Amino acid sequence: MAESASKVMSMRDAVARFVRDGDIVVIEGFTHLICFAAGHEIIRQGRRDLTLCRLTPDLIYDQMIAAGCARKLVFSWAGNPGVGSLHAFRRAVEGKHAPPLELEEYSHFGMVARFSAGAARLPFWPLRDYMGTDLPRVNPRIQSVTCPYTGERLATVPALNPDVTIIHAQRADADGNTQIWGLVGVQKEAAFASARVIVVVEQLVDETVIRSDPNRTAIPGMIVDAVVVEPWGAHPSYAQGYYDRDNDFYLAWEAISRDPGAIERYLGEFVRGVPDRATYLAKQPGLAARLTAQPHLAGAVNYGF
Amino acid sequence: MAESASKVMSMRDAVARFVRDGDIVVIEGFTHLICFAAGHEIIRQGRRDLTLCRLTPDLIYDQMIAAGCARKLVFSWAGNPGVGSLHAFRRAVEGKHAPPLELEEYSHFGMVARFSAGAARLPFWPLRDYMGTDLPRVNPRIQSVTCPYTGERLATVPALNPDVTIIHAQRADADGNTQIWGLVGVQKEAAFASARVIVVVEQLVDETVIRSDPNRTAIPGMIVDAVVVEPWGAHPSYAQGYYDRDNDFYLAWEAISRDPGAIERYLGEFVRGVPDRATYLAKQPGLAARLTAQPHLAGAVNYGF
Amino acid sequence: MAYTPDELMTSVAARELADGEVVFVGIGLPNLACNLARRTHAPHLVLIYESGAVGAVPERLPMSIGDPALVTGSLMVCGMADVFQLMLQNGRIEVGFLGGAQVDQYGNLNTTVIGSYRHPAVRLPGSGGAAEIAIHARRTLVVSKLSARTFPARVDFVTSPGMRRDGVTRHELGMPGAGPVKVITDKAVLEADAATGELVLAALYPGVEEAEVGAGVGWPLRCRPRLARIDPPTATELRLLREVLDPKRLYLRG
Amino acid sequence: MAYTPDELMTSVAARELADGEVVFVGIGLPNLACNLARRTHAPHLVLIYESGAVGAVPERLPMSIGDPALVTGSLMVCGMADVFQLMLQNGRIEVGFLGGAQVDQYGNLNTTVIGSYRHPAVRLPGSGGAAEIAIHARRTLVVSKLSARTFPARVDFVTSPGMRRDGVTRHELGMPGAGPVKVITDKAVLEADAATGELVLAALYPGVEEAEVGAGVGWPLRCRPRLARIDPPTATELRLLREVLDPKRLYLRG
Repeated sequence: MAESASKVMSMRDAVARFVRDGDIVVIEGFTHLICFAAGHEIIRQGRRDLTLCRLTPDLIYDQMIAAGCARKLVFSWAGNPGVGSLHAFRRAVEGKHAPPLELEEYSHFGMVARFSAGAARLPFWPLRDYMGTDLPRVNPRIQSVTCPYTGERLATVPALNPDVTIIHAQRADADGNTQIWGLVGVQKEAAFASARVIVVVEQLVDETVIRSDPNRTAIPGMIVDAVVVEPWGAHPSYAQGYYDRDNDFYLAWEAISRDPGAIERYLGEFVRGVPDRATYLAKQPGLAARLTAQPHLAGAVNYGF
Repeated sequence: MAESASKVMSMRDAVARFVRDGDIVVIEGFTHLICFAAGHEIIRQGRRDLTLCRLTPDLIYDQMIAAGCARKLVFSWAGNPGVGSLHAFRRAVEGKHAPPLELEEYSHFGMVARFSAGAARLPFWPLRDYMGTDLPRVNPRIQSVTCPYTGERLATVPALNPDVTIIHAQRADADGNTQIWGLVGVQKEAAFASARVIVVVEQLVDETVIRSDPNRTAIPGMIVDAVVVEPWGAHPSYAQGYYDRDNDFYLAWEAISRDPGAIERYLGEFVRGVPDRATYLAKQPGLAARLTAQPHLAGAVNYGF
Repeated sequence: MAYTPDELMTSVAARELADGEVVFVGIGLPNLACNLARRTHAPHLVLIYESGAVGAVPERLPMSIGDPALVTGSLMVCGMADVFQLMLQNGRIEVGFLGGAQVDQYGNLNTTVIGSYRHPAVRLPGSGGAAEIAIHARRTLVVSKLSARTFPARVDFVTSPGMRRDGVTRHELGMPGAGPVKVITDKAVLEADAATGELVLAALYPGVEEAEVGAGVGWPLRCRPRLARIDPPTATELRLLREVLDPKRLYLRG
Repeated sequence: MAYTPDELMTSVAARELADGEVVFVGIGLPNLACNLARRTHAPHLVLIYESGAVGAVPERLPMSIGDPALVTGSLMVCGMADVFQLMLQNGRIEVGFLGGAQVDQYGNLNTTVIGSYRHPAVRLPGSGGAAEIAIHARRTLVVSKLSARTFPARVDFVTSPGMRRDGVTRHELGMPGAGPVKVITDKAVLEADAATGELVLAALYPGVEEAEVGAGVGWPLRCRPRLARIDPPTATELRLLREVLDPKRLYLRG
């Protein structure tokens, strides 16, 4: 709905308008396209009591937990991929932090199924899972239904319908018609499940670019509330075709996150101490030289008739 | 699995090897990419007692019903889009034909849900549908489940797992890695639901073409049994970027299908009376000039890192 | 300026659409109505076809909802599982257009069979997506020409549910959408009465009298206390329909 | 030729893969094993990552299962709903690799917590896709170094189910896949006994004695009547691992 132009706004405005204390918040993206820029702005604006949901909390939720934004975490794998632990998360769970972080835990399939149910506006999703595991014992929201045809019992998970979902993408037009390539994770489902959607893009493009390749559109503008243009907004995560993952920073986070003082210094210097993403990037002048993507172009296809 | 090269075969061989009397057969494609070439070969080889499933039976199933291939039809909309009726279908259902065609009828959403369940190897799929309609009264396979979280009753449909699914596509490699653009319908779900999969393509391409744009791949070679190269194999349906829909033939079918004798003459001349698709096309020399697609190229995207 | 019933029906349907709305489009007059609205008061209308084309801008009149012209230059193409689950069931479709071989007193529609299901006199195409459009679209608009055969008191088969079935309201049956709030005919506009769900006469086309409308339905037609009068098609509407949208009169037949 | 335990474990895992199989790949040694198999006896192995990359041919060693190098030049990228529903739950994955902080007598794996769930001594990452890989892959291979701490009689938390739980078999629990048929350690290969589901000693690495393996597990380890001997890595395997696949020894650490 609404006028196209009005959706394009700064990250500060988008977070101020669409992310509220106590919200169920999703910043999705499986390794790829994790919107650190949005997480940092949420920290800067001091949001509290958030229920943070993601398959993989990754460094961004570790930072948001350390910054005191989170009341609860809904997730399926909480680690630093290929490196080790998320130590702020671990401290919050292992009781070395107060108040404790509430956990609601699934497997990846369970989280994907929760988003799928939310996106389809079904109250639950059936899946063949969890038999023989301890997950239903610690998470009573994992239930079951009986198939009306075969009599089989199938596991169920309840729909996840976030208050706000933030999706990073390669490009969108001013109305929020959004195209993603490379790993697409569960972003489409998370966006459709959500009451409000913020799209953050590497490039704002003309509608004609979107219309030249409609099969690439993952999220239609009709479900998007805000479009934020934030190049390198996923760093240290990556954007296929734009910049590589900053594995050095993921490695460095191991030492930073082990030390609450070091996290505070990191947040002070790179998050709370900067007004916006442009300043964050200006403080790291080597990124472009180190991480800018090489060309590896897809061939064209014909949409004519 | 298996060696790449061995999957590429003629339509005659693919139908001979993978389509059997009594099979549950799916030739999917919503308006777009309906594989008439495969339907014609099934008629030529005289398959019998098939359970034909499609959302929209379209002209191809009307022809297969007229040719005596079908025992049962599973469907959701049986018409000639924008033109009128499928008259062979109507005669079979309105009792002017013996033995009668058995019907199993859903709505589009119900058929999509059946394929989704089949593709996910779930025995059923839940959907909010059918309240207040007469469809469950005439189709006892439409049942319901109670949500374990909310207590709501939701409709269910049973999984559809075809014996063989035939998918027409713009291009595939020799192992059956298949790319589709334009309308994609429910082809991916139908293929994954099926015990056997035949892919029919406009162009056989090198694996490098597929690998240049992996997000376009709808069906992976690992689920494909046969790859048939059959340019114009969807005519009078269409292939986006290759040729337009032959609306003239859809209009002409109205008169042909009203008259059982005219259908027999059509099948005699264009189906049973030709050995293969190449001969079918040679009999209609004006098609390329009338229907070849104009160029309307998608822009390239970068997959580099 | 002279005009045909089809031209007026299409213009009336177009006026029902608000700018920015997301519309599930059918082929024929609804498609013309949506494109007429886009070119007049509703340039930001989002057209969605059940085939998966979103934000279509067809450069020719599509003969089917799967026409290639709906894909070329559209904003998005998605699979049909997404159309039905993420868009329709999700509640994102604001307006759905429906027609029917039969429309009854409560807006129930039949596109399945005339006669009995097992031994039909006429076998019609069936639901397609109509059942779920009728259930989920936030409101539906029915477009159909008046005749006692087309508007019986009770349809032979309920393909797409209306406002009430066997005395039970659609809300009580668990349907999310508001249902067929308006039925746009060739002589008048009927509306579902908020209290009873019954279709009642709400507005007359120019030159049409109440009795003429009542003769076209198979139940005693009630009227709103104050009947509206529908304006004839404007010169702009007629010019767009005739010169731009359907110059070959593929759909504007009557 | 000298070799490290990691090099032998990786070679043994690679030999378990048949040409043309569809493998759900994890990061680390399993990824190395799959790529070693592709370059030796199994050129048509199809590598699938839970991130959605199918038929990946990474030109660098991926640090995570979402590495961009897994996408560039892959055969297909699909959403995670498709990975879990159309591939894993559909039964299309022939081999899954799993590891665990704890592996018990019946191949149950724990990657969730050491200690109690509510007040853990150590909080581990959790399941990720491991629970459903363990349930659905037609067979799974567990790769883990032996130690009594890692191989207790009973895990603190069952994240990924093995062959038997509280006396009930995985078949009785409704799991489609065959489960952890082999556990590849740094000293020997354990196999699930077909009758009891218990992990038993099946094959010894060069120079390793039975007692050494028994000391590395927390239950009385039974042996197959005839123990196989594992061949050391070949010169080709070592050359590929050292010069092509992990020249910086990111994963071949021990």
